[in-house]
Parts: sequence; structure tokens; C-alpha cells
Amino acid sequence: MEISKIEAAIEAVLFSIGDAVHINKLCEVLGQDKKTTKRIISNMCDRYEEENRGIKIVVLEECYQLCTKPAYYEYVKQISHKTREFSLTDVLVETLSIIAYKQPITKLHIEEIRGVNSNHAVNKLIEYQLVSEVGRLNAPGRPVLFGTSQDFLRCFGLESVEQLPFLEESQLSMLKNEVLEEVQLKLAD
Amino acid sequence: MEISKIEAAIEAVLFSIGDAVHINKLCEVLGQDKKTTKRIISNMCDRYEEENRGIKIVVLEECYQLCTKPAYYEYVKQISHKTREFSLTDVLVETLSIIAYKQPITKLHIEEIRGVNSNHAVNKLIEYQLVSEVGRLNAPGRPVLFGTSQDFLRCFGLESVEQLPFLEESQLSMLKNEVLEEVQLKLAD
Amino acid sequence: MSIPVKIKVFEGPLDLLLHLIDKNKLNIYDIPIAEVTDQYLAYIHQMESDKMEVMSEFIEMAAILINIKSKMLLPVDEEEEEEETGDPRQLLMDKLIEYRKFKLMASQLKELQGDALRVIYKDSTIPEEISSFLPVADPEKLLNEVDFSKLYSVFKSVMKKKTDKIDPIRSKFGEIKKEEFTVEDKMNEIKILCNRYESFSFKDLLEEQQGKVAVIVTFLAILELMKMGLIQILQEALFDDILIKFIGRNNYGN
Repeated sequence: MEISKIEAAIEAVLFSIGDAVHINKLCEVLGQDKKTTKRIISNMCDRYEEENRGIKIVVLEECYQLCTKPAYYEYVKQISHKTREFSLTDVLVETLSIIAYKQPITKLHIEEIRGVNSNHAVNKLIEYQLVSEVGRLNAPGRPVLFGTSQDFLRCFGLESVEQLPFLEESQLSMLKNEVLEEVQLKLAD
Repeated sequence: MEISKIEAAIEAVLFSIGDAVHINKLCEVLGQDKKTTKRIISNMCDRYEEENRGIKIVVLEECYQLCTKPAYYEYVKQISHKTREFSLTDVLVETLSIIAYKQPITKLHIEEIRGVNSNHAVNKLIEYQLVSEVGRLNAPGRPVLFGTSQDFLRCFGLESVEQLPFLEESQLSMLKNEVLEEVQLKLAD
Repeated sequence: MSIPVKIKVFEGPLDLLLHLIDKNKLNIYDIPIAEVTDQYLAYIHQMESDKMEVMSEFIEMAAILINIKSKMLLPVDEEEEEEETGDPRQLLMDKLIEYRKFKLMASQLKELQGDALRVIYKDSTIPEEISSFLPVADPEKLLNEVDFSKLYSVFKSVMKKKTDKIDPIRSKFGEIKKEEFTVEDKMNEIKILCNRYESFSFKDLLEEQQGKVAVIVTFLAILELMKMGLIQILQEALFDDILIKFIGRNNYGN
């Protein structure tokens, strides 16, 4: 099959499915190997970047999905009912970041880190479909383990959890020093 | 606004709606007059015709809608449908053989021969287009008579049911004798 | 001194502590415990009673602080210090650092959100021709697995099985009619048993019966005799055997 036809087929599939489609599924349908398919999609991504295109391909883990470009949000907002303008409170972002970095994690562990009951925050995140149950810990009571969802990646423009911003070693030691310094200062008084 | 940006905005809007959008609505969102908008969309339509595009704009009266190009339906079909496994299990082969050699035959008769309920097997064979209803028995309840399908015959290169290599009467009595002999042998033990 | 804090501002005691350290130049080792406690108590008064659960977390933290403070006031016993598994101050420090780490990460995460939320995905719009499509089996492909010889041999074996089921000897005996029982017959049988035994097992009686009909008729006979007040049904414990006991022995017999 010609490259242009493969591209068209990928666009057609992603368009009509709407949801994220796994690379393996695309390979299977197109009869292409993974490497080729990835290369073709990467080329397509470049083309979607052109000025006169209003949509683009997002990569989520090994899945691909079509979406509108953020630049045209204002137009889309006027007409679409699907704009989700839920804003996450600091509490929710804080809880979400703990889940994102520590997943899979139990509610108890979240509460240990935050030092406060986190029922409400976790439930809200589940409601927003940013977090979901991913299993159970093999411990007494078999507590539920939470992890982030594909929607979480979408909402934060991440390809995978590995792309989460990590604190630099320097930032970490600065943090430690800050706390320690304060202690030292006081002790010196 | 530059033409390329308007094009992109139209694509983004049509994409996010998925459904048909009226020209007036588009004009309103884009802040363009009808004539300009129509001209731009017409240009876009030409571009969607290009080989490497899998989607196109369809015009319905004064409405516009993005949709998949029919040429790529096959891929969408393959990806959106769960692959179904078709296979002839032993039960199906057994039921098929009874229908093939005893046709036309009622379900009741099949069940008598097999000694078990054969609803599922018969339905599966019908679904697989190997068996079909061929008439009704002139008996109370007018039960359906089943026979092998045209497809079945075609697959075996037969022109009619009569050509099926039926069991000769002599073969049948031989079969009976075989059974009787075995029983005698067992009783003699 | 009163620190103008609203309960809503702080998610929890750790958050409050961080606030105290950051904004008020307080040191976690030198928090004016008395004042903090006063503040906590002030919160409790402001809080609705159903928020007590949340409040208790603040109080717990106050208790930890008081504990640290009191330990710091006491003379340090070197040996005892070594024995202790962990310095409570260190634990609190670690907790605070970890918590602050996530606060920082959260702020970074929040920055990512900006553009990502301005993106719209599309619902699936699978063309009607496709959504209504059901894959069909290919008869040719299916029949590749079987040929006539297989079909024939299967058929032969099925028919043979069927013939096997018919016992060639007994099938010639003709039909044997099942004996029919009446409730009266069974009642008499039971009465005879009652003459012989003071009581006997319900289970044994039913097990003796040949066939479903006999069991049902026997059961009906027992019910009838009970109604007549001639027998009594006894069961010592749940799931124990049921005993049938004759209570009208003198009037019946023969």
C-alpha cells in the first residue's frame, strides 16, 4: 500500500473511532510493522502542525488520538458542548500529584503524605476520571490501589507517566537545605 | 484573520462537533460573512480530496460535516469490530453431518439422534450459513425442516442435495449388523 | 497574637505547619506551642461540629508538637536517646520535606494543564454502514476443516451410538407396565410396619420405595396417617433422621 493511502487510512480510523487507538491495532489493520507505522504517524504529526490544520494527533502511551489544536479553543468553545472547564483546586492537584508520582498507591498512604483525610479529594479525582482504581494491595483488608488514567495524561498533555516533571536533584537538596537552615538559624539564636 | 487560520478553525470546529454544522453558525463563530466562509470551505474540500487524507467535508444543504472517506471504511470496520472466531466444533460437525445425511430433518429428530438439545448447534450452523430452513413438516406444530445450504453444496462442488454421497441401504444394514455383532460378543463374555 | 488564617486555606495540619514556617518565620523546633494550641482551639470554635474529624487531625498535630516541645525541655539521657528508634523531630521533618516536595510537584503539574484542557476530543462517529455491520462467517473457510469422509465418519459414529443405546435384547421384551400404587396400599404398608416397630426411620422408608411415584405416594400416605392422628413425626435435631412413631397401636393391627 502506498504511504499516502496508509496515512489516509490512519486519519480515517482515528477520526471515526474518536477514542485513542493502540499502535498494535493500527499495525494489524494496516498490515504494517510497528516501526513503519510509527514513522508514518510521526510524519503525519508534522503535517498536522501546518497552519491551516485545526486538528492534531496526540500520543498517549502507545495510543494515538485526534484532537483539536488548543489555539482554536476559543472557536470550538462557542459551539461545542464538550469543553470541560473543570478547574482543579490546589488540594486536588496536590492529591493528584501524589497519586501520579507514587502510583499505585493506597488512600492510607496518600493520607500519610498529606497528613489529612483525603477521601473527598480522591473521590473528586475519580469523578473527574483522572484517577481510577488499578488493583488491590496484597495486604490485610486488601486496600484499593489508585493510579492515574489516560484522561489524566490527556488533561496534562503527557504522553506517559514517565513524562511527569521530576524535581531536579538540585531542587530536592535546596528543599532540604531550606528546612534545615531554618532549624540551624533558630538553634543558633 | 488569515485564511489559513480560518481554515484551521473550521476544521477544529467541525471536528469537535462531529455532526453537521450550519453555515450561519460557522460564520458567527468565525466572524466572517457567508460568501467568504463558503469560498474557504470550498477550497478546503478540494484539499481534503488529496490522496493522503482519510476524511472529507460533506455538504448537506447549507450544513457542513466532517466524515470518513468511504474508501477507508474497510479499515474502520476492522478496527471497530471485535474479531469473531468462527470454527466448527465437534458438536457442530456432528450436527452438520446428521443434517447433511438425514435432510430434510426437524430439530426434534436431530435431538433424538444426538440425544441432547441441539438448539445452539443448529442456530450456529444457520448463522454460519451451512444450514438453512428448507420447509415445514406436515405434522402437528408444523415443525421446521432443516437442510444443508446452497453454500454448503457449493463448497463441496455439489449441484444439489441429491448428489450428496448418501448412505446406501446396504451400508446401513451393514452398520446395524456390526452393532449387533458387537453386542453378541459382549454378551458372550 | 492571632494569625489570620481561615480554615479553608489549610488542607491539613502539615499544610498549616508549612504555612507557619514559611510566612511567619517560625521554626518547626520552636513553634510557640501555647499560641498554636490557642489557634487550634479557635478553629474548633469556628468549625461546624461535623468537621470534627478534620479538626482532630489538627489536634493530633498539636499533640505531636507538644510532645516534641516537652521532650526538648527534658534533660537528654544519652543512653536513652540511642535506644530510641527515631527522633520524633526527624520524623516530622521528613514528613514536612516529603509534603513540600509534592506541593512543588503539584505546582509544576498545574503548569502543564494550561493548553491540555483547551483541546477537544471527538466522540466516535462510526458510519452507519459499519456500526450495523456484523462479521459473517465464511462457509468455505469453515468447511475447509471438514471433508466428506470426515462428515461421513462422524455421521456413522453418531448413528452407531444411537443404535447402541437401544438394548437389542431387552427391547424385544415389550413394554413392562409400572406397578401402580395407591395411597391406601401405602398406608396399610406403614401400619404393618407400625405393628412391628415402635418407631422407624422416615429416610429408610423412602429409600425402600421403587421409583418416584412410589416415593410420592408413600409421602402422601404418611401425611394422611398424621392427619388421622395415628402416627407422629419426630426429629431430635436439625438434619437428624426423621422418625415415624406409631401412637395408635392398640386400635390398629392385624
